[in-house]
Amino acid sequence: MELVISITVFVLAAFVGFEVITKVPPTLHTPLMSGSNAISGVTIIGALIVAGKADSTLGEVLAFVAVTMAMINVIGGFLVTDRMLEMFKKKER
Amino acid sequence: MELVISITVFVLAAFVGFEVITKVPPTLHTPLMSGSNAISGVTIIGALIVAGKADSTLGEVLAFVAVTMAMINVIGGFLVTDRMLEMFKKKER
Amino acid sequence: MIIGIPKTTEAGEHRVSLTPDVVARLTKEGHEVVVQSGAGTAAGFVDEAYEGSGASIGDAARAWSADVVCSVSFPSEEGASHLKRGAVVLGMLQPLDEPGRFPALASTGVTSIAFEAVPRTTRAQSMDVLSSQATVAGYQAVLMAADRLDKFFPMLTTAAGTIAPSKVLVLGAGVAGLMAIATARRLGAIVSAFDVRAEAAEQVQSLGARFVSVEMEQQDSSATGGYAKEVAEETQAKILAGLAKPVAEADVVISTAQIPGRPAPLLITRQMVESMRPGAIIIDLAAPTGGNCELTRADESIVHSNVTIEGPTNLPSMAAGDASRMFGRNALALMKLFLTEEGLNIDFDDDIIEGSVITHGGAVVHPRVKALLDGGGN
Amino acid sequence: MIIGIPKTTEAGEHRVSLTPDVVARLTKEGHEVVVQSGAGTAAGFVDEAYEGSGASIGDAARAWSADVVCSVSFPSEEGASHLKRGAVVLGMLQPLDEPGRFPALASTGVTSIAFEAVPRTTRAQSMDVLSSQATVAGYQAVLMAADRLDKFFPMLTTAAGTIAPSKVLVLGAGVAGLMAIATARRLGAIVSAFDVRAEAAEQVQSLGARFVSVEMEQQDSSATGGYAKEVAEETQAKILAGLAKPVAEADVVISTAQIPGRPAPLLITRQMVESMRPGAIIIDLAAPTGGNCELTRADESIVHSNVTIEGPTNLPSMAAGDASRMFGRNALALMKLFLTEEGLNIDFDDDIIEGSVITHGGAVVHPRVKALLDGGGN
Amino acid sequence: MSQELSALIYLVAAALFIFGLKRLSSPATARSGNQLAAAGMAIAIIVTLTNSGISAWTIIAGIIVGSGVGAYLARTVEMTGMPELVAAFNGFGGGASVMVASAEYLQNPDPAVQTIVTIALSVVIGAITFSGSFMAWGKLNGKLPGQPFGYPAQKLIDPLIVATIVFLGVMLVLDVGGSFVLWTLLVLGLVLGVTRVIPIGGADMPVVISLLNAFSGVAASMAGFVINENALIISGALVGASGLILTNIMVKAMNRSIANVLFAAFGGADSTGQGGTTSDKPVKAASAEDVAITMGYARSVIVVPGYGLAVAQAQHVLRELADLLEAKGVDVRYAIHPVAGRMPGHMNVLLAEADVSYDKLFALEDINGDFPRTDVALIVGANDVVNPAARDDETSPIFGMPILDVDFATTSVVIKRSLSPGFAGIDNPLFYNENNLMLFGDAKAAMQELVKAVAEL
Amino acid sequence: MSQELSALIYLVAAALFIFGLKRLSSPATARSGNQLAAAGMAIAIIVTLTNSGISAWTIIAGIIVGSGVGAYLARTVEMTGMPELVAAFNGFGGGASVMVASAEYLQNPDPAVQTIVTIALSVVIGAITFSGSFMAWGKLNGKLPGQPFGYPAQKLIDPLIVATIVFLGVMLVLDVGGSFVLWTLLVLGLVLGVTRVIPIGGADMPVVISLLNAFSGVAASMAGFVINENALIISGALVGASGLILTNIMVKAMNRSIANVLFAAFGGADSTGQGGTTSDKPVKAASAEDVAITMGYARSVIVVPGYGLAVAQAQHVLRELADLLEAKGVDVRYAIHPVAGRMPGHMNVLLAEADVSYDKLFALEDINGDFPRTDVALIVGANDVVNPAARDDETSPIFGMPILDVDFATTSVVIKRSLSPGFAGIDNPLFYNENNLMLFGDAKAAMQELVKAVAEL
Ligand SMILES: NC(=O)c1ccc[n+]([C@@H]2O[C@H](COP(=O)([O-])OP(=O)(O)OC[C@H]3O[C@@H](n4cnc5c(N)ncnc54)[C@H](OP(=O)(O)O)[C@@H]3O)[C@@H](O)[C@H]2O)c1
Ligand SMILES: NC(=O)c1ccc[n+]([C@@H]2O[C@H](COP(=O)([O-])OP(=O)(O)OC[C@H]3O[C@@H](n4cnc5c(N)ncnc54)[C@H](OP(=O)(O)O)[C@@H]3O)[C@@H](O)[C@H]2O)c1
Ligand SMILES: NC(=O)c1ccc[n+]([C@@H]2O[C@H](COP(=O)([O-])OP(=O)(O)OC[C@H]3O[C@@H](n4cnc5c(N)ncnc54)[C@H](O)[C@@H]3O)[C@@H](O)[C@H]2O)c1
Ligand SMILES: NC(=O)c1ccc[n+]([C@@H]2O[C@H](COP(=O)([O-])OP(=O)(O)OC[C@H]3O[C@@H](n4cnc5c(N)ncnc54)[C@H](O)[C@@H]3O)[C@@H](O)[C@H]2O)c1
Repeated sequence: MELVISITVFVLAAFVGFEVITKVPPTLHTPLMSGSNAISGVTIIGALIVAGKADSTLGEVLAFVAVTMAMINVIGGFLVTDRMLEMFKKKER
Repeated sequence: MELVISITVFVLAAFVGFEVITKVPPTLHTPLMSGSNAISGVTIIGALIVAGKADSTLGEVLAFVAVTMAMINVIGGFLVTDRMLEMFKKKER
Repeated sequence: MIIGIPKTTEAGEHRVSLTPDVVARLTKEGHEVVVQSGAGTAAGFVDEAYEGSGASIGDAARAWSADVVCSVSFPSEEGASHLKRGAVVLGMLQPLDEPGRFPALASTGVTSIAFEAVPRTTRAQSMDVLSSQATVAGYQAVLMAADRLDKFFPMLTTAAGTIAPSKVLVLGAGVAGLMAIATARRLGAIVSAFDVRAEAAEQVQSLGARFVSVEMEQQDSSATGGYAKEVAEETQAKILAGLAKPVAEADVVISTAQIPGRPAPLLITRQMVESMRPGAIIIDLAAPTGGNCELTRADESIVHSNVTIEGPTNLPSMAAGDASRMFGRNALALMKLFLTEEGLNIDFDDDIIEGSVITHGGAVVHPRVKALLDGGGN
Repeated sequence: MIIGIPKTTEAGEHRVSLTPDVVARLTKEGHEVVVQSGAGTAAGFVDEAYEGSGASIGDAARAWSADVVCSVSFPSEEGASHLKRGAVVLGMLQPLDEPGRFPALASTGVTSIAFEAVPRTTRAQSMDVLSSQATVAGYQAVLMAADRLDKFFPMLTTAAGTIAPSKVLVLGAGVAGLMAIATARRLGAIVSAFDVRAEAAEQVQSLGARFVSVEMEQQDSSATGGYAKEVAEETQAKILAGLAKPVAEADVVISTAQIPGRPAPLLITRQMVESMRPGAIIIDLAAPTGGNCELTRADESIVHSNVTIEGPTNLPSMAAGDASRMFGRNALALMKLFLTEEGLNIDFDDDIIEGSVITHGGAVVHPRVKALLDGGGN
Repeated sequence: MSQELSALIYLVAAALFIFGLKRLSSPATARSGNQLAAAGMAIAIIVTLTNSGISAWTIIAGIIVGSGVGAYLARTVEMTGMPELVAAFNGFGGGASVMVASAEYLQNPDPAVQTIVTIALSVVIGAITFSGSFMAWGKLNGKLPGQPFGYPAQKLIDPLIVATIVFLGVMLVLDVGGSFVLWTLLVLGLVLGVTRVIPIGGADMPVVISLLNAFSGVAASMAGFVINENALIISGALVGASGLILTNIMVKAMNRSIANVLFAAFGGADSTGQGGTTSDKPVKAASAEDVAITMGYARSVIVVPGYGLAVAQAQHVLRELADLLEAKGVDVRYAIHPVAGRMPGHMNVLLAEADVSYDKLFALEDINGDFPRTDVALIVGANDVVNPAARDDETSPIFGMPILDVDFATTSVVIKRSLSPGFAGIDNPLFYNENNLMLFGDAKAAMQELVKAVAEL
Repeated sequence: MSQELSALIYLVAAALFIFGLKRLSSPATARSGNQLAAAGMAIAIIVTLTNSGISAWTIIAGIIVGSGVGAYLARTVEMTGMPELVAAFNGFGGGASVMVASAEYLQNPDPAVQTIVTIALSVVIGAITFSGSFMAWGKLNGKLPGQPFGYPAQKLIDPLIVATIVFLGVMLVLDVGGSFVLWTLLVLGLVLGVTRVIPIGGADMPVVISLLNAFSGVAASMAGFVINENALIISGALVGASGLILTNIMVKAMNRSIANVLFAAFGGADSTGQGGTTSDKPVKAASAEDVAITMGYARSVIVVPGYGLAVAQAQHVLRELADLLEAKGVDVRYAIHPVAGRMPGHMNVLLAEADVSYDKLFALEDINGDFPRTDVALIVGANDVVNPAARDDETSPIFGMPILDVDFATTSVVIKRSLSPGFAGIDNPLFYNENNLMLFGDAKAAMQELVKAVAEL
C-alpha cells in the first residue's frame, strides 16, 4: 500500500508540475531550467539521511560524495539562477 | 502518519485544482460549476462503502439516503452539464 | 400627376433638381415627368438619360406648366409666367434672405415649398437639402483651398527635405464645416475648428480634429433646431480675440458660420487677414450672407496683403453631379408627402408641410416670411 | 562666391530656384547671394524674407552675372546676355527636349548643368529635381481632378442617398503616378494603376491600390536607371486593348507615362475617350511631351463628348511654395558638389557632374545632347 | 481485487477528473471534459462495487432511486431552470457527505480524536452545503423571495452560530461530550446554511452556488479522511480548490468581491450591475468575454457604427476586432445608417480612416433584410439609428425614420457608456430586449477588451 | 521532531517549490520565484539535519565542500559560461541520486522487489543524467567537438545498451543476480549518457540539458521512493514534469520535435535556423517572443519603416504594436528616412493612413543623434536606408547616402522575409552585427505575432 500511496503522491505532483509551467517566454528558458535544476537538488535530503545512517567506510564515502554533489547542485544552482535573473530587472524609467 | 499523508494528498490535489482552472470565460461559469458539482458527487464512493458495512437499521437508512443523494448528484450533475454544453456546439459554417 | 424639371437659367448654376434615377422611380409609380431639354447636361445627365428613365423632353413652357415643378432655385421670370394655378413649386427659394419675391409668386396661385424652411426634425432628415448641399460645399471648399494653396496639405519627408503639413482652420462646425474638417484631415492637414454651439467641440473631436476653445459662453442650440443664435457684443469681442492666433497661424481658413435669416457673423477682421502669411487662403462659405471675413466679396477672389480670400456662393454647383443626385433624393422624399395616386394632398397638419409651405391659395402663409414682409423683422 | 537668383520670366511659372531657408545656409557658409527683386514673390517668398536670410536684392543684370546662377528654367535671352564667362548656370534646361538651345549657351563660355541629366543613382537622390517636382505634380493633378470632377471622390452614405466612390485610374506609376495614387486614395477614391515596368505592380499595391494587369511582356528597368523604354508595336496594341475597359469605367484618369527624350506613349485613344461617361476627366501630365491621350493639347482644356481633357505642363508651379522649397534643397545639394571655399571646382570624375554638365569651356560636352545636335538621334 | 489495485484505479479516476476539469474550462473541449469526468466516476463506482459487493439492499435501492431521480430531473428541466437544478444537486451532494460521516460515526461511536474532528468537519460543511443549496434553489425558482434583504437580528445570529460551532469543535477535540455534540453540530450547520444564504439576492445566487459547490467538495474530501479513502480526498480537494477559484473568477467578472456578495444585503450594496440606469426595466449587462464568445462562435456579424464610435475614436480598434473575427471565419459586414454620426458620411470617413474596404459597407436598404439571418448585430456607439421605436411606436418623435433592424438578429450587442439617450434624446427599447446584451464602457476601451477576449478564444 | 511534524514541514517546502516554479515562468516574478524555492530547500535541509543530527563527518564535510564549490562556481562564472555550468550542476544532481540509492543498497543489500526496482531506476536514470550532463558541459565549453556527428556503429550501440538495461531490470524483478546486476546497470547508465549525448550538436545542448534536468528530477523522485520520503517524491516529480514540459516548449520554439533534436545527427537535419541566407556569416534569428520581451522592457523604441512595411500593408498592425508598447510606458517614435519606400513621402502616406500622430514622426537629421540613447531600433521592411555601408564603406555603391544609425541603438531588430537585399541590391552588414536580431517573416504576420507576444508580457 505504501508504494501505491507514493505513486499517488508522485502522480499528483507531476500534475502540478505539468500545470505550473504553461507558457514561458523563450528568454526565461535558461533561468527556469537552471532554477528547476536547483530544485532537483532536493536529493540532498536523501543524501543527508543516508549519510546519517552510513555504517561502512564505503557507505561513508558514498554518502560524502552524495552530500557534496547534491550541495553543489543546490547552492550553485540557486545562486547561478539568481545571477541570471538579475539581468531581468526592469530598466528604470 | 496516515493523516499527514492524507493531508499531503489533499494539498497536492488542491494545487492541481487551483492550477487547472485558470481563465474560464464567463459563459462557461455555469457548466463548469455544474460539472465540478457532479465530480463532488464522488461521495458516492464513501456512501457505497458505508452502505456495504452498515449493520444497524439506522445505519442502513442513513446509507440508503446517502447513496440516493450522492447518486442523484452524480447522474443528474453529469447529465445536466452535458445538456448545457450541447448548446456550445460550434454552429456549422 | 405631371412633374416638371425646368432648366436653371442662373449663371454658374450647373445643378438639376431631379436626376434620372429619381425620375425612374416617379415614372414607375405612374407619374409623368417632363424635362426641359438640356436641364441636366451641365450636371452630367444628358437628355437621353432622362428618356431612358421614362421622362419626356420638352421646352421650358411644358416643364414649368406641370402639376408639380421641381426647381433648383426660385422660378425665373419666364418660368413663373408658365406656372399653373394650383400647382406646387418646390426648390431652394431663399424665403428668409429674399422674402420680397414671394407676394408676386403667391399671386400666381401656386403652392410654393422652400427646402430651406423644412424643419430640421429627425423625420425630415431625408428632405434636408440644406444639409446635403452643405455636405458638397464643405468638401468642395477644401478641394478649392488645397488646389489653390502654394503648398502641400500632408506632411512629406523626402530626399528634398521634409515638407511641413498645412494648418487648416475651420470656423463654424455645422454640416459644411464638419465635412470640411473631415476632408482636410483626409488630405493630411492639421485641422482645428471653432464653433459657438456647446456640442460642437465633441463633434469636431469625433473627426480627429482639435477644437479651438475660446473662453466664452457656449450656446445651447437644442431649442433652436440646431441653429446658432447671434452672439452678444461682449462674446463677439472674446471670439475675435480668441481666434487671432489660430487665424494668424493657419495656411487655410474655411469659414462656414451662419445664422439663418441674419447676416453672417464677423470672425475674421482685416487686421487678422494681414497677420496671415503670404500665400495663405481663406474660403468664405458664408459669402452669400455677407461673409465671415471683413474683406469677403461674394463670388469674387480678393488678394489682400498676399492672402487670397475666396467668396464662392455656389460651391455645390461645382460638384453638380453628386449635388444634384442628393438634391433629387431630398426632393423625392419631400414630394412623397403630398404626391398621391389621386392628386396633390397638401396636408397642413404635417409639421414638415406646415413649416415649409411659403405661399398657398394665393397668399403668403409662412408666418416668418409674412412677418418679414410686414417689416416686423425676425 | 556670388550666387544669383534670377526671376523667372516664363508665363505661368511661379517657382523660384532657391528659397530663403536655402539662402540662409549659403550665406552662413560665406557665400554672397544676389536675388533679383521679386524673384520669389509668386511662390510666397517676399524680398524681405531673402534679406532676412542674408541675401542682397538686385536687378536682373546683377543676378544673372553671378559666379553661379541658379535658375528654374533655361536662361531667357536677356538673362543669357548677362552671363559671365566661366560662370555656372544650373536649372531645368531640358537638354533632351530642346537640345538646339545649347550651342548658343555654350558660346557664352558658361558651364551649364541640367537637373534633368543628373543620373538617378542613390547618391544623387537629394539632387533629383525631376523626382521632387513630379511629387508636386502628382499631388496637384489629383487635386485638380477632384476639384473639377462633378462628383465626390469618397463614398458617402447620407440621408440623401449613398454616393458611390469615384474610380481613379493612374497610367504610369513613376514618381508622379505613385503620388497621384496615394493622394487619390487619401481622398477615398477607388484607385487602380498601370505601368509597363515589372516592379511597378508591387509598388502600386504597396499604396493600397489595384494594379491593372495587361497580358504583355513587363519591362525590367534596372538597366535603364529606372526609366521605361518604348514598347514594341505588338505590346502597344495589347496595352491599348487592356486599358479599354478600365478607362471606360474611370471617373478620372491621370496619365503620367513618359520616356525620357522620346514622345510620350499613346495610352488613351479618341475612341477610348468617347467610351467614358459624360463628366469624366483626364489629366494628362505627359502633355509636355505630346500627351498620353490622343486629344491632349498642352496647357489647354479640351472637352470632347462631355469628357474634359486637361494638359497642364507646369503643375508644380501651382504649389509654387513647396515646389520651390524642394527645388532649392535639390539645387543646394547639387551646388555643394562644386562650390568650395576657394572657388568653383567642376570635377568631371564625379559621375553626377559628368552626367549633368551640358556645356563647358565653350562647347557642348554632354554626349547625348551632342549626338542629338549632330542629328544622330538617341 | 487487491487493495493496491483498487487504489491505483481510483488514482486513474482522479486523473480523469483532473483532465475533465481542465477541458471544461474551454468552450471547444468542455463537453468532452464533462464526459471524461463522468467516465472517471463510472470507473470509481464500479471498483467500489466490485470491492464491497452489491450485498446490501440499500446499495441497490439507492443506486436505482438516485439514478432515476437524477436522470429524470436532468432530462426534463427547462433551459432556464438549470441553475436551480444545479443548486439542488449540489445540496444532495452535501447531504450525502453528512450521511456518510454520520453512518461511519454510528458504526464506530468512539473514534480517535483526529477521526472525530474530520467527521465533525464533514458533517458541518455538508450540512451548510445541504441547507444553503436548497435555499439557493428556492431563491432561483421563485419559491423564496429573490431580493436581497437583511433582518435586524441577522448581524448577531450568524456570528453566534459560528462561535457555537467552534466551541463544540473544541469540545470534540478535548473529547468531552459524546454524540450529542455531533448532532448539535449537524443542526447548527443546517441552520447556518439557511441564515447565511437567505439574505443574499437572487442575482448573486450563481456565486453562492459556486461557493457551496466548493464546500461540498471539501465535505467530500473530509468524508475521504473519515473513511481513509484517497480517491475521495483527491476529488474533493480538486473540486474544493477549483470551485473556490471559479467563485473568485465569477466574482471578479462582476467587479465585486466575495465578501461583498455574501454580505451585500447588510451594506445594501447595489447588485443590479453597472451603468447609470435611466429606466427601471432590467437590461442584460454582459462582459467582454461573454460578447467575445457570442461573436467568436457566430457565423455572421453585422457591425452598426454610430456617433459614439467617432467620439471614442475607436475606428482602428473596431477594424482590428473585425480582422480577428474574420480570421476565425466569421463573416463581418458593416451597416451604415444614412444619418449615423453627426454629419453626412461621418461613418464613411471614420471607416475609411481605418481602411475598411468599401465592399464591406452596406447601406440600410441593402442590408436591412439580412438581420434575421444574422447571428450577432454589434452596435458600437449608435443609438437612435437602431431604435425600434422609430419603426414600431407611432407616438415616438422619431417615428417614421428608417432604422437598422438589429433587433431581428439572433443577438444584438450594444456598446455604449450608459443607458443615456442619443441625439434625439429618447429612450431606446432595444436595450431591454430579451436577446440584447449591453457592453457598457467607452467604445475604444470596450473593444480593446473584446479584441483581447476574442484573441484568447 | 516527530515524524508527522517533519513530514508536514517537508510539505511546506514542497509547496514553496511549487510557488517558486510558478513565479519562475514570468519575467516579472522570476527572481522572487527562485528565492522562494531556495527558501523551501533551506527549510527542508534544516528539518533533515534536525532529525538525523549532524553526527557524521561526512555530513559536515560534504556540506562545507559542496556549498563552497557550488557558491564559488556560481559566483565566478562568466555570463557566457552559465549554460555549461547549469549542465555541470545538473550532472552533480544526477550523481547524488546514484550515490543515495547505492548507499541505501549497501546498507540493505537484500531489499524487497519493489525497493530494488526503485533503486535500480534511481541508479540508471541518475547515471544517465550524470554522464550526459557532463558531455553537454564539455560540448558547451568547447572541450568536446560542438558539431553534431554520427559514427557508424551508433545506430546499433544505443539500442543494444537500452535492451541490456531492460533485460537486467527484468532480472532484478525476478530477483536473479545480485549486486552485480545493479553495478552493471550503473555502468550502462553512464555509458548511455555518453553515447546518446555526444552525437548531438552544441546548438541543441540547451534542450538536452533541459531533458536531463527532467531526468534528474525523476531520479530524485525514485530516490524518494527508495528511502520512502514524500518530500523527494513530490519535488522530484515536480521537476520531472515541469522539465519535460519546458523541454517541449523549447523544442517547439525552435520549430522542431524532441525526437528531431535527439536524433538529428542521423538524418543530418539542419539546425542553424530559418531564412534563406545569402551569406555565410551568422545572423541571430529571434522569435517574436524574444523581440517582444526586448521591446516590452525597453524605455525607448525607434521604429524605422521601409518599403517592406508598405508591401505588407502592415501599417495598421504597426500602429497597434506601438499603442501596446506605449501603454506599457515605452517611448515610441518613428524615424522617417528621406528615401524610404518607393516614392517621396511614401512612409508619410502609410503612417497617416494608420493615423500615427505627426508629433511622433522624425526626420533623419532630427533623430539620428538619439539612436545611441535608444534601447531598441525596430526596422520594419527597411534595408538600404539603414545600411551602415553607406556610412562606413567608401567602396560601397551607396556610400555617401545619409542613413539612419540604427546600429548605434542598444539592440536593433530587423523584420523582413529573408536576407535578400533592397532596392540598391547590395548586402547589408547590419544584419550580421552582434547586437542585431532578425525577425524573419512577412512584416504584417510578424508584427501580428509581436502584438500577441507583447500583450502577453
Ligand atoms: N448624420 C447626420 O448628418 C446627422 C446630423 C445631425 C444629427 N444627426 C442625428 O444624430 C443621430 C445619429 O445616430 P447615432 O446612432 O449615430 O448616434 P446617437 O443616437 O447620437 O447615439 C450615440 C451614442 O453613442 C454613445 N457614445 C458617445 N460617446 C461614446 C463613447 N466614447 N463610447 C461609447 N459610446 C459612446 C452615447 O451613449 P452613452 O452616452 O451612453 O455612451 C450615445 O447614445 C441621429 O439621431 C441623427 O438624426 C445626424
Ligand atoms: N523614396 C523614394 O522616393 C525612392 C524612389 C525610388 C527608389 N528608392 C530607393 O528605395 C530604397 C528605399 O529603402 P527602404 O529601406 O525603404 O527599402 P529597401 O531597401 O528596398 O528594402 C525593403 C526591404 O523590405 C523587405 N520586404 C519586402 N516586402 C516585405 C514584406 N511583405 N514583409 C517584410 N519585409 C518585406 C525586403 O526584404 P525581404 O525581401 O527580405 O523581405 C527589402 O529588403 C532606397 O534604396 C531608395 O534609394 C526610393
Ligand atoms: N435634425 C437633424 O438631424 C439635423 C439635420 C441637419 C443639421 N442638424 C444640425 O444643425 C446644426 C446646424 O447645421 P448647419 O450646417 O445647417 O448650420 P449653419 O449653416 O446655419 O451654420 C454653420 C455653423 O456656424 C455656426 N456659427 C454660427 N454663428 C457662429 C459664430 N459666431 N461663431 C462660430 N460659429 C458660428 C453654427 O453653430 C453652425 O454650426 C448642425 O449642428 C447640425 O448637426 C441637425
Ligand atoms: N535612384 C533612385 O533612387 C530613383 C529616384 C527617382 C526615381 N527612380 C525611379 O525611376 C522610375 C521612373 O520615375 P519617373 O517618375 O521619373 O518616370 P517618368 O516620368 O519617366 O515616367 C513615368 C512612368 O511612366 C511609365 N511608362 C513609360 N511608358 C509607359 C507605357 N507605355 N505604359 C505605361 N507606363 C509607361 C514609366 O515606367 C514610369 O513609371 C521610378 O520607378 C522611380 O522609382 C529612382
